[in-house]
Amino acid sequence: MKTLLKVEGIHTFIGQYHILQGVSFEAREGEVSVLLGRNGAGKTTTLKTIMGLTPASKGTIFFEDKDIKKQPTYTIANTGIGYVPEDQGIFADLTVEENMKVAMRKEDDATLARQEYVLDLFPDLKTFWKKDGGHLSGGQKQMLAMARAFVHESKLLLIDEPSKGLAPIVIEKVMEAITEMKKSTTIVLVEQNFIMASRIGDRYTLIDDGATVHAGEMKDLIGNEELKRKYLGIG
Amino acid sequence: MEPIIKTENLTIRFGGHTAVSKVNFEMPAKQLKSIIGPNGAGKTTFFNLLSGELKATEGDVYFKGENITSMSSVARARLGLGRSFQITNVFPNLTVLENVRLAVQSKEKIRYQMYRHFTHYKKLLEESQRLIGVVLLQGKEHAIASQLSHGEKRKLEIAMLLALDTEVLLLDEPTAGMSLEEVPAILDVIKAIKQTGDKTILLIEHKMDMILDLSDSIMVLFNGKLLADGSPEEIMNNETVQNAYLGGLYDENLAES
Amino acid sequence: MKRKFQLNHYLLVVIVIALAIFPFVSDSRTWTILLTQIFIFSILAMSYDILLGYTGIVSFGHAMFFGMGAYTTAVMLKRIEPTMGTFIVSIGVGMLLAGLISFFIGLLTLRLKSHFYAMLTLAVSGLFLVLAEKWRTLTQGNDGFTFKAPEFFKDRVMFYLVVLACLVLVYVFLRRFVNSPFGRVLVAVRENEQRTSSLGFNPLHYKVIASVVAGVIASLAGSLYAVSLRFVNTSVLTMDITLDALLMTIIGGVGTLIGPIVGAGVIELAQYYLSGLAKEYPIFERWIIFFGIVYILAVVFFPRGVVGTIREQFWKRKMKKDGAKTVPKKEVS
Amino acid sequence: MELLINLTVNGLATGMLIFLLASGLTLIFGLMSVLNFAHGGLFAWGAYSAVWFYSLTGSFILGILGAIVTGAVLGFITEKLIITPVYGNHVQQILITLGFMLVLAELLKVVWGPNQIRAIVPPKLEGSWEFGDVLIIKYRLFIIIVGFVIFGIFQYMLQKTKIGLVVRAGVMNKEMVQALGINIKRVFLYVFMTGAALAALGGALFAPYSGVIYAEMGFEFAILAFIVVVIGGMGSFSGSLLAAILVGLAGSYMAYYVPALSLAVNMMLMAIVLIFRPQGLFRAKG
Amino acid sequence: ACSKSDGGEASTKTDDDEKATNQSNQNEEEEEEEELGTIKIGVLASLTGALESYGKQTKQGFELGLEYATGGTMIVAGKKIEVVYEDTETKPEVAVQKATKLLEEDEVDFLVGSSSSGDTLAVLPLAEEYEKIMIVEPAVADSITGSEFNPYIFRTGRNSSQDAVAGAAAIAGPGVKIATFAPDYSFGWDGIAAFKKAAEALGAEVIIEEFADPAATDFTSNLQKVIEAKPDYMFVVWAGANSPWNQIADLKMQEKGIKISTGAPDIPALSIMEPLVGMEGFSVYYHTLPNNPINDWLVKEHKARYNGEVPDLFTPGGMSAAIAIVEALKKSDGDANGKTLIKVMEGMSFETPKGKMTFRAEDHQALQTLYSIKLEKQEGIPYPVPVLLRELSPEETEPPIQNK
Ligand SMILES: Nc1ncnc2c1ncn2[C@@H]1O[C@H](COP(=O)(O)OP(=O)(O)OP(=O)(O)O)[C@@H](O)[C@H]1O
Ligand SMILES: Nc1ncnc2c1ncn2[C@@H]1O[C@H](COP(=O)(O)OP(=O)(O)OP(=O)(O)O)[C@@H](O)[C@H]1O
Ligand SMILES: [Mg+2]
Ligand SMILES: [Mg+2]
Repeated sequence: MKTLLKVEGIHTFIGQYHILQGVSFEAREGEVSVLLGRNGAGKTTTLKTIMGLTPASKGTIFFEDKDIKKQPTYTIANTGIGYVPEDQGIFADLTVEENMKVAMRKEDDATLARQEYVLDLFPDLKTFWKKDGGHLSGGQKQMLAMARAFVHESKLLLIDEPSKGLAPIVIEKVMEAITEMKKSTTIVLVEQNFIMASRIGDRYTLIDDGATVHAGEMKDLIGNEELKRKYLGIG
Repeated sequence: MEPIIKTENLTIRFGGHTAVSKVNFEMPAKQLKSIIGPNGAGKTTFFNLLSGELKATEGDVYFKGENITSMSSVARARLGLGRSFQITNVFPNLTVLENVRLAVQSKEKIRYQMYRHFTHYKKLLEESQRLIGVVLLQGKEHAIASQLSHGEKRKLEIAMLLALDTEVLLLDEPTAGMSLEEVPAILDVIKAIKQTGDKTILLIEHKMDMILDLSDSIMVLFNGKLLADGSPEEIMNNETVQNAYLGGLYDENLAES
Repeated sequence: MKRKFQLNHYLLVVIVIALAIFPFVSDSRTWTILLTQIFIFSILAMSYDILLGYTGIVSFGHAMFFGMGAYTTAVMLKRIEPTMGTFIVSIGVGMLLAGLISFFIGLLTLRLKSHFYAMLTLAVSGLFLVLAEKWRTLTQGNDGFTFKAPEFFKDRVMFYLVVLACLVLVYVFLRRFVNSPFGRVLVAVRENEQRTSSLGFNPLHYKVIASVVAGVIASLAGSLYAVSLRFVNTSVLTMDITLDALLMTIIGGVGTLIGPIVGAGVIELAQYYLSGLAKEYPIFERWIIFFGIVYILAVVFFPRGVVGTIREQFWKRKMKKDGAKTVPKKEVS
Repeated sequence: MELLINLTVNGLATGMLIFLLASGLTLIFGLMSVLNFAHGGLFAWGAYSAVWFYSLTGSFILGILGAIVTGAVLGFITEKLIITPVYGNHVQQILITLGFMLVLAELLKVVWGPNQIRAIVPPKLEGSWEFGDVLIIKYRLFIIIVGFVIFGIFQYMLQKTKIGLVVRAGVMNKEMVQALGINIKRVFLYVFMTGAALAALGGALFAPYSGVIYAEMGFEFAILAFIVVVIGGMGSFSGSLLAAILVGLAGSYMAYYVPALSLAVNMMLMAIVLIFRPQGLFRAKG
Repeated sequence: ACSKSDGGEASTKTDDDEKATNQSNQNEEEEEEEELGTIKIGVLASLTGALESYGKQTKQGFELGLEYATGGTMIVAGKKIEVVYEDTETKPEVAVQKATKLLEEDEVDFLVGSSSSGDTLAVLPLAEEYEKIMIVEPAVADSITGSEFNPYIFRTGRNSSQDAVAGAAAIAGPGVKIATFAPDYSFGWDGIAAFKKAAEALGAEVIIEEFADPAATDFTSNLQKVIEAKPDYMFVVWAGANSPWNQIADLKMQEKGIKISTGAPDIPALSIMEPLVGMEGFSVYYHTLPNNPINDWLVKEHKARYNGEVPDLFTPGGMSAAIAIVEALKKSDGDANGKTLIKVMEGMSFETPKGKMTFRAEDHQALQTLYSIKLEKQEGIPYPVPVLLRELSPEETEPPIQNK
């Protein structure tokens, strides 16, 4: 299968801190790649670096054979990469509707139809359509953040801990949605919920102390008790 | 025994939307009760009503028999209701140590002391250091809070609550976003507190394994209403809970743990 | 960390001593006056920093407390008699007045959020300005009036020393204040008010007390200012004074106490030298342009204020030297 | 009755004028949350360039257009040089824009000299109509009309496009907006330029109204503009309009009925509004 | 920059050359000094900010005045005159700072200034403290020679009351009904109070007094009230750039039979009084009003020096201050001692571009000629020109003594 995103040996500084010190992984078309690792390992920073929010100082990031390392964030987004940040990034003073509106690049029928589809996924949002984003419950915010990213058909979606704060039944729905979307969209997922990660992930990358320490197919990891114990504390 | 917290007809409306609706609930002292319910059920809002962050539209809150409905959050915190926040809520430009130290200072009731140098309070520092260790944040004392990773912030949040050392702890999804390997450590912390036997804990969580592991009882909120309050078994067997909250995932979830 | 503070301490003591003997070695009265001026504005700016830097309150009405001090002292020295006694009492009365008024204004208005509070203080101080303008029997409006300073201050060196002493006292007091447990809570209020209250601290109390302290000290600065000029008019109540305090604080570095002092020095000296240059070189005729550029450059080169930025650099260098771990390792038990 | 009409019309005109002065700030301060103390400078530059272009070309319209262009160009320079490094930091904004304000005001003197300059009303708008005791000053009517037109245009733009939303979202979370594919820097630049152009337009229309322009005029009216934006409710054009008219009418009535307090009227109005409606009259939506 | 000029002195023959000659000039001067002794004068003026043009007028006038009074030698009674100019920035604290610098560092014998009343009042006590004569020019506040007076203060500028008396003299008469309009602060109140007294003394009746916020954008409400009162005249006291003239015209007050009267300002401000052409009022100075050789000299020299510009409102004031100093020194025979000079200057008369001035012994206010004028449009002049109706003699405009 074709490689859609190829991250190689990236180093990222935030201020004077050397946060990423050699993260490499690739995401293949139509697959779900999961980034795993402890708190503070650098998973979020990896996603941010891909989005151009914390630009890498070294290494390469190829998306569809184009080097996007030096591109500004909005260009990266416009080449077809969607992003669900870990802190949800909800515009607190804008209503749910307005939050969606900001995210929509155009308001043609196709987009509106897709919005309907997304809202069916998270019916709560429809109920609170005119409510301020800041007044949503934690889980509702998480839903809104995903809905915003899903409203366009992206080539690649970067999703940072989608299951956090969601009720079990909603997690299930999200998993279904991701599985559904996989057909057309490649997904990079950061997830602490191993059950979820193992169920929908195709391959994994283990990050520790800002560097890739292991990568492979998810089914291998599920069986590899040693790795799980060493880096994930489970098994 | 007199319940330590009691609510009567507790209700709050935001515009036309009733987020918490006529909740009558009793919290027995020195127990751990979990609150579950779908997203937007009103769990956090209920906490906000207990801790005084929000004012009830109707109904009353009692703490040890005293009506505290009209008390400010400050007064309630001083009375012994401490809470952690679902959305991380720390002092962003202060260091981890300073964040915790402020909480310890409040516990020690050093509130209006204006002349002594703060570093004179060695005790405070030591206590803060200890708590930072408890939540596995050692080595990060001098990191600025806003520069922590998400999971680290969650831990800081817990450390601050622990520092307050209040009689009642209201924990709002303490482990959301915390890494797998560290959840057990935090669970242990909660368990340890529970075992000392002098604290009352209210816990909001969506992680069922954790809830079942810890809770003496579980209450379920649904659309702002109290749907059920009972032992873990009762709740897990409740059909509404299963259909509308747990879905299918929970079986495997249980099987895994 | 301790060592650094101590070093700072020695340095400060040396500077203060140098300043104290300055008028006896140099007989430049211009400098004495300029420095007196700088000291007075340092006091004002420090008081402003308690609000802006430590408590995170932007006030556009600080001039009202400055003006209160200035008028109280001026009126009392003129109406009663120009003696040291009156002077000292007038300072006390001014501070009391400023304290009371800042207390009430604070209580009424500090619940408001940022700009709204700022604009409300602007309104209230605007009303005080109108009051001073209209209450001519007392203030003589914008023409103002002159008065005699106490005999003791005839020699400006004495006044210089008294102002310097006030500066040192205020500095020491405020340093204690901001480093006290109370002061740490102020910072917490600045950072996250709601969280402060859920820790059991009442933010309103802290904000009101901070604004009372700031008001009282601004009033002291005002009293000294009036005596330094032996004249007062409504200019002491104008927005310009507030802006001066604000600018000095920001240039020097908010959230530091040395900052406002440095800021006062930078602004007064820049003004002094630039306007001096205007006499010598025609291109400096429009020296105000260069003065404006000083502000702009200050932001560019000292984004956190002179003192704030230097401190930051110092820490960075220190971190590098100590070879601080880039990504701190976590030990997992 | 005639008296009341006169007072009201004049108050309304003054209010509209204040609205025009404040409209640019509604964008820059209200919407973009930039504490732009150099706003008065932009406003004075607008006034000067309008008078200059008018005297050069003999066309009032060209004068106004010249001012708008000057404002936009100055806005471009200001945003790039002065504002870009300090977005999101109010403290730095105060310092740098105050510095820039001094530069702008002083540069006016370099270009046009330190003396006040006369600004004339174009002949077509000169004079007044009298209906009995009711006196309508033509230029004031013109101001009222322009005010409503500007209000209409911007209200429409903010309602019908998502620019307003994007800007507000950008202020709350710049990174997220970019991650949604929006070049927020450019949006900010354009909105700032528009705000500056509006400020210049305000200045240009103000000049003939008062008949005189001078380098310090910016300082005086910038504060008034801030007051209007705050009591109107940050970022709301309807709010600014209402607040400006309120200020205008209050000034007009007070000066007639309670002259002793007319000096304090703006401050009292602001204090009253903020005490009873701390968030301002309107809350910005769209 | 230092090193550059070191090297440049010999090689380049431009600026540096000039500097070098300047320097040698200075050396000569210093030598002369030793022989002659010097008189130093410090001039305080607003050289930046809103009052900049006033400050510059004073400065230019003062320079010309010294030249005229010393016949270009800059020497009086055997002493060389040196002048230091300082910018007060229209801030009292800067004024005090600069004044102290002048007194302490430059050791000036006289202070002159300043453009704003606030600055001047702040400096007054210093004159007394250092026992140096201060010539106040052109600050107008009555209190300078009134409640805040001290014996070292002499004022060549006219004060508010003189303006008011002149204003009254221009329009008041038995049975005339007058409305007044002024800014709502000391300057306006003082002016109107003095005017009222003078006007009533002349038999007129002040029927309404309106005060307006000087920073307001709209004065129509106040003017409306005046219109309703139906006076014969509206006497306006005004200062500052934001002016009511346009609105007075807009409200057609003159067409309604209300004649406007006010003091004519400086030329830049005159240009915005276009709507008031035809109004009768008074003037402190306009270059065509006085008729005497000093003024002729002033106009000629000023034009020659400042590319054709004529002297403006406060230029003769600056000149008068210079002449007063030179005259006083002549009389004291070069003695610059404050106490001596007080005696010499009290009651002293001297010729100025505005004719003879006399320092009144009681309050040291210079009594002077003011002018009753009418604004006329004149061919080729881009602003309304004050045309002389009649001179108001120093006696006629004598203000009350207020320092008792
Ligand atoms: N702005 C910043 N300044 C300094 N250090 C930072 C900053 N942001 C993150 N870090 C540090 O970088 C490291 C990696 O952070 P990151 O957020 O990528 O971790 P993560 O793997 O996403 O963790 P989590 O599971 O807790 O979300 C952490 O140690 C964090 O403290
Ligand atoms: N300040 C507010 N204004 C308006 N509506 C609010 C406000 N706070 C909460 N709500 C609404 O009240 C409902 C309950 O919210 P709450 O945060 O209590 O949910 P929750 O049970 O904690 O959900 P989650 O599990 O997602 O955190 C939600 O529908 C939310 O949108
Ligand atoms: Mg993360
Ligand atoms: Mg919640």
